[in-house]
Amino acid sequence: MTSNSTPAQGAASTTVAALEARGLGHSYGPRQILGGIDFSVEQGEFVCIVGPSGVGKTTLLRCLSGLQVSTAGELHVLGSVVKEPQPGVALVFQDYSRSLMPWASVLENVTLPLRANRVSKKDANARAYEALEQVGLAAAVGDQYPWQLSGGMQQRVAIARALAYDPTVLLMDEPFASVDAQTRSDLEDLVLRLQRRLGLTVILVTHDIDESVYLSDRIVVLAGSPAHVAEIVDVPLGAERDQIGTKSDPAFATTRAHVHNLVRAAAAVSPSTGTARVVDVP
Amino acid sequence: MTSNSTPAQGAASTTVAALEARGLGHSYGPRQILGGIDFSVEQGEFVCIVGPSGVGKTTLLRCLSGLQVSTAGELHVLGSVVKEPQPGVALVFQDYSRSLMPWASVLENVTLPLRANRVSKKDANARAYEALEQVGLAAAVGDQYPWQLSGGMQQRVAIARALAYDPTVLLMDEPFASVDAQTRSDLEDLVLRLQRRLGLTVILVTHDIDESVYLSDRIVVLAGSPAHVAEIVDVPLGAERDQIGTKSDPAFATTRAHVHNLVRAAAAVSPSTGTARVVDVP
Amino acid sequence: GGDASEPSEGPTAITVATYPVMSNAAVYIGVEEGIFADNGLDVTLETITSGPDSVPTLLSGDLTFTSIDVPTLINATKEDVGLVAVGAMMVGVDVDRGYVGVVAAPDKGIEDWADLEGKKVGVNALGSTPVALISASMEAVGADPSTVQWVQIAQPETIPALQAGQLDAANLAQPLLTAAEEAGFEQVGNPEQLTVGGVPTFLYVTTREYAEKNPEVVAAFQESLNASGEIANGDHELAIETAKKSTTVDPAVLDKVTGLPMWGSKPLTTEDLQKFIDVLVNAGQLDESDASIADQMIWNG
Amino acid sequence: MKAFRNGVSLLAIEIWLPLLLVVLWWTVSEYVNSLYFPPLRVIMEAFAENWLVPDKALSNLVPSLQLIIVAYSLAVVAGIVFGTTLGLVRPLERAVRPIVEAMRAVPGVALLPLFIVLFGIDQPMRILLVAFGAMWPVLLNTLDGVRGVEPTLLDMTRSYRVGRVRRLFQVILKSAGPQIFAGARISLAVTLIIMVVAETVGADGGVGYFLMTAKSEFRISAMWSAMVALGILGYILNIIFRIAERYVLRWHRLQQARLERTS
Amino acid sequence: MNASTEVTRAPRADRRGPSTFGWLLIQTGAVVLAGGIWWLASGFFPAGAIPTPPEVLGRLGQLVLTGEFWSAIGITVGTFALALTVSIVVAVPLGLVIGASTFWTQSTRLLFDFLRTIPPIALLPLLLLVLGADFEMVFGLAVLGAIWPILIQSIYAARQGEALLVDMSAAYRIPRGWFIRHIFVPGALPFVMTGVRLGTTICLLLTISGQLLGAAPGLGHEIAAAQAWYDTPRMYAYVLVAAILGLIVNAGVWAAQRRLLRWHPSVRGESR
Ligand SMILES: Nc1ncnc2c1ncn2[C@@H]1O[C@H](COP(=O)(O)OP(=O)(O)OP(=O)(O)O)[C@@H](O)[C@H]1O
Ligand SMILES: Nc1ncnc2c1ncn2[C@@H]1O[C@H](COP(=O)(O)OP(=O)(O)OP(=O)(O)O)[C@@H](O)[C@H]1O
Ligand SMILES: [Mg+2]
Ligand SMILES: [Mg+2]
Repeated sequence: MTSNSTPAQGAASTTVAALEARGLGHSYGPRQILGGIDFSVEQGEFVCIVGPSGVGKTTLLRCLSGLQVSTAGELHVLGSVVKEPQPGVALVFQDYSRSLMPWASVLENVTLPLRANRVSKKDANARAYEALEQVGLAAAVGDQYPWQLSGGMQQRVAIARALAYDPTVLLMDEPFASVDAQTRSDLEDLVLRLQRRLGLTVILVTHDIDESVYLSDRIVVLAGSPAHVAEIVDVPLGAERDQIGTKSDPAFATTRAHVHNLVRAAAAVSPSTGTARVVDVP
Repeated sequence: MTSNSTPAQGAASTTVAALEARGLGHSYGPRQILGGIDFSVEQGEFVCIVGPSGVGKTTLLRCLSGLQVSTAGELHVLGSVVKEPQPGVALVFQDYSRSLMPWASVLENVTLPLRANRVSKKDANARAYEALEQVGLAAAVGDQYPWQLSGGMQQRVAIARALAYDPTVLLMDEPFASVDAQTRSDLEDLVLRLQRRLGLTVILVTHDIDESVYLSDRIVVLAGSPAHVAEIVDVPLGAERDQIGTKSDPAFATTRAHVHNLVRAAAAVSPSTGTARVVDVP
Repeated sequence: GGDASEPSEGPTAITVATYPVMSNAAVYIGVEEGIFADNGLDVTLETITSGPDSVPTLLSGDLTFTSIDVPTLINATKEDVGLVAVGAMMVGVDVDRGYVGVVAAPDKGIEDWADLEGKKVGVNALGSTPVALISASMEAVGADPSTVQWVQIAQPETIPALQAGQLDAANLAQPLLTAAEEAGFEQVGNPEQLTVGGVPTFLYVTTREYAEKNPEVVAAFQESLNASGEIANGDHELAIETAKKSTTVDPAVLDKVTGLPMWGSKPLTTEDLQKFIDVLVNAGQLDESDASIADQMIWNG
Repeated sequence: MKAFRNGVSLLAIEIWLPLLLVVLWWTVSEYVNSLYFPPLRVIMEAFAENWLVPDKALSNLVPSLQLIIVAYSLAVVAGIVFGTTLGLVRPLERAVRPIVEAMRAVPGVALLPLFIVLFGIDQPMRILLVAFGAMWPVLLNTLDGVRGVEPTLLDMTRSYRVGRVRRLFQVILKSAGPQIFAGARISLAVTLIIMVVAETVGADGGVGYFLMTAKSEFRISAMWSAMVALGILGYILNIIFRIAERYVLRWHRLQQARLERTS
Repeated sequence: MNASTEVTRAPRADRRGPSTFGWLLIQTGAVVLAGGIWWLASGFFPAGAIPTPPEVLGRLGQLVLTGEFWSAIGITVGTFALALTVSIVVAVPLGLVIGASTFWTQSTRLLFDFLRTIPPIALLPLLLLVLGADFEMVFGLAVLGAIWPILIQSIYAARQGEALLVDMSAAYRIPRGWFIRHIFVPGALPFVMTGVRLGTTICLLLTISGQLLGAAPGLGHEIAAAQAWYDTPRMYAYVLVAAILGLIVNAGVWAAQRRLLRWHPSVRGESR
C-alpha cells in the first residue's frame, strides 16, 4: 500500500464546502422521501451514506448530483446553489447495467463522457484503457458489448467510466455490490488511493458497514420516513488505511458496531416499506 | 432464532442427487466459459457457488436452471437428463431489475408465475402478500410499479417472487447484493429457515464469503478460464446456524479463511478478464 | 339499331352510371319525365367519377350501362373487354363556346389555336380526346401541334395549376370552364367545333353479353335516351333546373354556366364513330391499323 | 439451424413461400376467366415485353427511381428531424399534436392543388408530395422511440454532462434506432405507393404513370406487370435497406438473438 | 436509477405544467394560430385557389344542418371503424407470430416486401370488380392499406422484448399462453402502438380515397362531387371534416396508448 499523498483534509485548501445540503427534501408526487437533510462535505473528504434499503439514499445521491431538483431545501456546490449536474462530478449508478449503452462497445461507453467533453480520441482511449485496467478488466473487454459481460464486469465498466472522467467529485451508489470479495477490496483500495492522491471528494452509498468505516472520513446514517440524518459518525481512523491494519484497529470495531446499531435501529422501523422487519416463518 | 426443522440432510430421503453436473461446459460462440464442471447437489442441500467476477457463475447457474443448454457435458435433475427448465425450480436473477415486468405492479409480478401455473387468484395473492411480508415489504408496495421502488426493494420483490413460487429447488444469483446489512442477515436467516423447514435444495451464488460459509453445507469454488471447480469445500458447521453463534465458531473462521484464499488465488489470475489484478495507481 | 321493341311485362330494373356533373342532365330529365318508365325501364342512377374506373363495376353486373369517351371504348375494344356502344351520351358542340373549351391566361398572348404552338397545355390524359381534338383544331388553322408540350393533369387541379402559372393553357369542361372564366382566364376556343361538331364524343356502353341476352332492354334504353336527349337539347332551362335538383351543387354556380353539352338524340351509327376515329388517326393518337375498329365497337341489336 | 445458415439456405428460406404462392397463382389463374385477373403466364409475358426491354423499362424506371431516392431520403430526414424535435420538446409536441394529427389525415386531393400552386407540376412537386406522405411513419416512430429511451441512460448523459449534440446522436437516436428503422421500412413502401398517385400529375413517364395509363386503357396484363415491377422494386429497395439496417443495428440483432431461443 | 424516472425524464414544463384544461387551451391556441396562418397564406394564393377559413367554416356551418352530411360521415366512420378493427385484429397477432419466429420472418419477408409496395389505388379496379362500387370495396381498400404498417410494426415489435423476461418466464415455466398475454405482448406493445397510430390514419385516408375514386357513398364521395363542381369551399369543408375525424380518432388512440403504456418511459412523463 503506497500512500504518496497528503491526507485528504489537507488537500482541501479552501474553507468552502464541496457540497452542502440545507434542509434538502424530496417527494415523488405525494410521497415525501427525504425530509430536511442537512450535512456538508468538505473538499477532499470521503463520506459514506448508509441506511436501510428504500430509505432514500439513491434519491439523496441523485439530488446531490443535480440530476434531480430537490423539492425542498437547498444544495450548494462550492458555495453556489445548483439545480443541474455540475462539471467534474461523476456518478456511478446503482442500476449500472441500465446505465451502459447496449449499442456501444465497452470502450465507447467509457469514452463517451470524455469525447463529449472535448477530449481527443487518442487521449480518451488511453484514459479509458487505463481505467479499465485499474478496475481489473482486460483491454480486450473494450471491444465487447456491455451485455456480453458478467454483472460484476459491467459494474466495473461503470466504475471505469467514472474514473476515466477524471472527476473532482465522485458519487457512487453501491458501486461494489456485484463484484467478488477480492476485487471488492482491490477496488476499495483503488478508490481510496485515487481519492487521497488527487484530493477527490467522494460520496459513496453502501450497504456494507465494514466498507463504509474502512473507506470514509465520516458516515452519514439515514433513517426514518421521510428520511432524515440519524447521525453523522466521525471515523477516527486517520488518513492511512489498509485492509488488514485498519480493520484490526480497535477504533474500527467500535465505529463499526456503532454504525451497525444505528442502521439496525433505522431498519427496525423499515422506513419506506412501512411495516415491521423481515418476518419469521410461522 | 428458532429452528423447528430436522437437519437438511435428513430431509433428503432418497439417494438420487437433486442436481448433478457431469463435465458441464459452456461456450458463447468461440469463447469457452465453462470447461468441464463436475459436482452434484443432494436433495435438501444448501450449496453456495463462489468465484471471481466474470468466472462463469451466472453462466453455470443458468445451465443448472435449464435456461441455457450447456454446449458440453450433461446435467441430471433427479437422475434424468434435462435440457429445459424443470418444474419446481425458482430462479432469482442477478439482474433483478430487468427480470421484473415494468408494466405490471409488484403484486402482479409476484403472482404471475403462480397464476400461470394454475394457482387461483385468491391463493396466489395470499401467497404473494405473505412472501412480500417475509422479505420485509409492506403490502402497500404490491400496488406500485417495480420502477417506483429502490434497488434493494426491487431485489426483494424478485426474491419474494421466487419464494411465493414454493419451489423445491431454489437458485439464487447474488440475491442479497443490494440490500442493507440488517435486511441481508434477516433474508439469509429467512432462506435458511425455509430451506430447513421445507427441505428445499438451494444453490446460491454470492460474493460474500462470510455469507457462503454461514449459509451452506458445501461451497463450490470456481476458478480459471475456462472455469473449473477449484475445490468443493465442506462446511463443518452442522445444521443449526445463527448469526452470532455460528460466526463465532472457530470452524467458521477457518472455513472462511480457506475459501477466502481459494477465491483470492482464483482472482489472482482473473480468469475471464484475461489480465492481472486491479492495478496500482502509478 | 334504334327499332323499339315494346316490353310486355313489368318494368325492367337497370342501373345507369352518371357523373356528378351536368353531362347527365338528359338521363335525369328522362327519368323525371317518366320516359324510361314509359319504355318499361326502372332506372337507378349510380354516380361514378371516371369512365374507365366504372368498367369493372359494369363487368361485375352492378351497373347496366355506363358512359365512356370514344378513345376509352377504342382501347376497351382493342383489349377485348367486351363492351359495346348502345348510344351517344353527348355529341360534339358546333359553336366556339361549348361544353368544353381551352382556356389561357390573358397575359400569355394566346388568342387562337395557332398561338398554342410551343405552349404548355394541360389535358386530363396524354392519350386522350382533348389532345386529339386540340391537335386537329391547330392543324385546321395550319399550326403545328407537335410543338405543344402536353401536361397530364386532372381536371380539379387544372385551375390551381393555371393560376400558379404552371400551365399556359388547359382543356376544361363545364362547370370548371365557367369557373376558370370567373377566375379571369379566357377561352381560346372549343376544340370540338372544328373537329367533331355533331359527332358523338361520349357513349353509353354495356357488355356485349348483356346486350345479347337483353336486346329488348337495350332497345328500350336507346329509345328513352334519344327521347330524353331531344327534350334536353330543346330546353336548356329545363336542363339547368334538372341539374340543380339532381346534384348537390350550389345553384348559384349553375346559373353562371354558359355553354351546355349537346345530348345524343339520334341512333348511334358506325359512321359517327368512324368520324371520331379518323380525327384520332389524323392526330397520330391511333394507329392506321386500328382505323377500322368501329364495327366492333357498336351494338347492332 | 446454425449450420443451415449459409447464404443458399437463407435464400431458400426466403423464397419457399413466395415460390409456392407463385406456383399456386400460376395454376389457378390459368383457369380463371376474368378480364382483370389474367393468367400469370400472360402477366409475365407483358412483364418481359415492358420491363425487360431496356429502352422501354428505363424510360419508366429512371424518373421513378429518381423520385423514390430523393423523396425517400427527404422523408426519412424530415421524419427524423421533426420526430426528434417533437419527441424531445414534449410541451411543443403536446401543443401542436392536434395540428399534426389533423395534417396527417388531410386527404391528398386537398394537398395536390396546394402543392401545385406552391411547387409547380414537375418532378420537384411530386418529390415533395411523396416525401410529405412518406414522412409520417418515420416521424411517429422517431417520436415514440426518442421518448422510450432508458431513463437511466439519459441520467447518465446528464450527469456526465454529455452535450446535447452527442447525447442526441450517440444516445437518443441510437436507442431509438430499432424503432426508427421500423418506421423507415414502412415509409419505403409508402413512398412507392404515393409515387404512383403523384405520377398521374404532370408526368409523362414512370412506373406509376405506366400503371395508371395501362389501367385506363384496359391493358390489364400490362397493369399487372407494372405491379410486379413495383413489387420487385420494393423488394430490391428493401434488401438495400436491410443491409443498412444490419450494419447500423448490429448490436440490436446480436442482443436480440438471445430472444429467439425461447420465444 | 430507473425508479425516479417520472421526475427526471419530464421537462420542467410538463412536470409542473398546465392541467388538462390548460393543455386544451394551449392546443386550441395552436390550432387558432394555424388557422391564422392558413388565412394569411390563402391571401397569397390566386383568388379562389385556397378558400379562407371563414369561407370554409361558413360552408361547414351550412353543411352540418343537412342530413346528407351526417349520413356521409356515418358511412365513413362506420367503414373506417370496421376496417381498422379488422386490420388490427388480423395484423397484430399475425405480425407478432411471424416476428417471434426467425423462420417465418424470413419466409414472409420477400412476400411482404413485394405486396406492400403495390399501391392500393392500383387494386381499385380489382376490388370494384370483386366487391362492387360499395361499402365492401371501400372496406377492402382501407384494410389493404392499413394492414401493412400494423403488420410490419408488429413483426418488428416481436423482437423488442427484454431477453431477461423471456428467461424469467422460462425459469418459472410460464405456459405459452400466459407468456404471450403477460410478457410478450406488453413488451411488444410500444412498437405495436406506433403501428396502430400509423394504420389508423392510413385507414381513414383510404376509406375516404376509396369513396372518392370508387364513387362509393361517404365523405370521399362528397369531396369528389364538390371537386367536380369546383365548389372549393365545400370541398375544403369536407377535407376539414376529414382532418377533424383524423384528429378525434387519433386522440382516441393516444388515450388508449396512455392507458396501455402508462408504465413505459415514453408515457411516464406525461401525467394525467
Ligand atoms: N451473452 C454473452 N455473450 C458473450 N459472452 C458472455 C455473455 N454472457 C456472459 N459472457 C461472458 O462469460 C463470462 C462469464 O460470465 P458470467 O456472467 O457467468 O460471470 P459471473 O461469474 O456471473 O460474474 P459476476 O460475478 O461478475 O456476475 C464473462 O467473461 C462474460 O464476458
Ligand atoms: N420514481 C419513483 N416514484 C415513486 N417512488 C419512488 C420512485 N423512486 C423511488 N421511490 C421511492 O423512494 C424511496 C427511496 O428510494 P431510494 O431509491 O432512494 O432508496 P435507497 O435508499 O437507494 O434504497 P436501496 O438501498 O434499496 O437502493 C423508496 O421507498 C421508493 O419506493
Ligand atoms: Mg438505492
Ligand atoms: Mg454473475
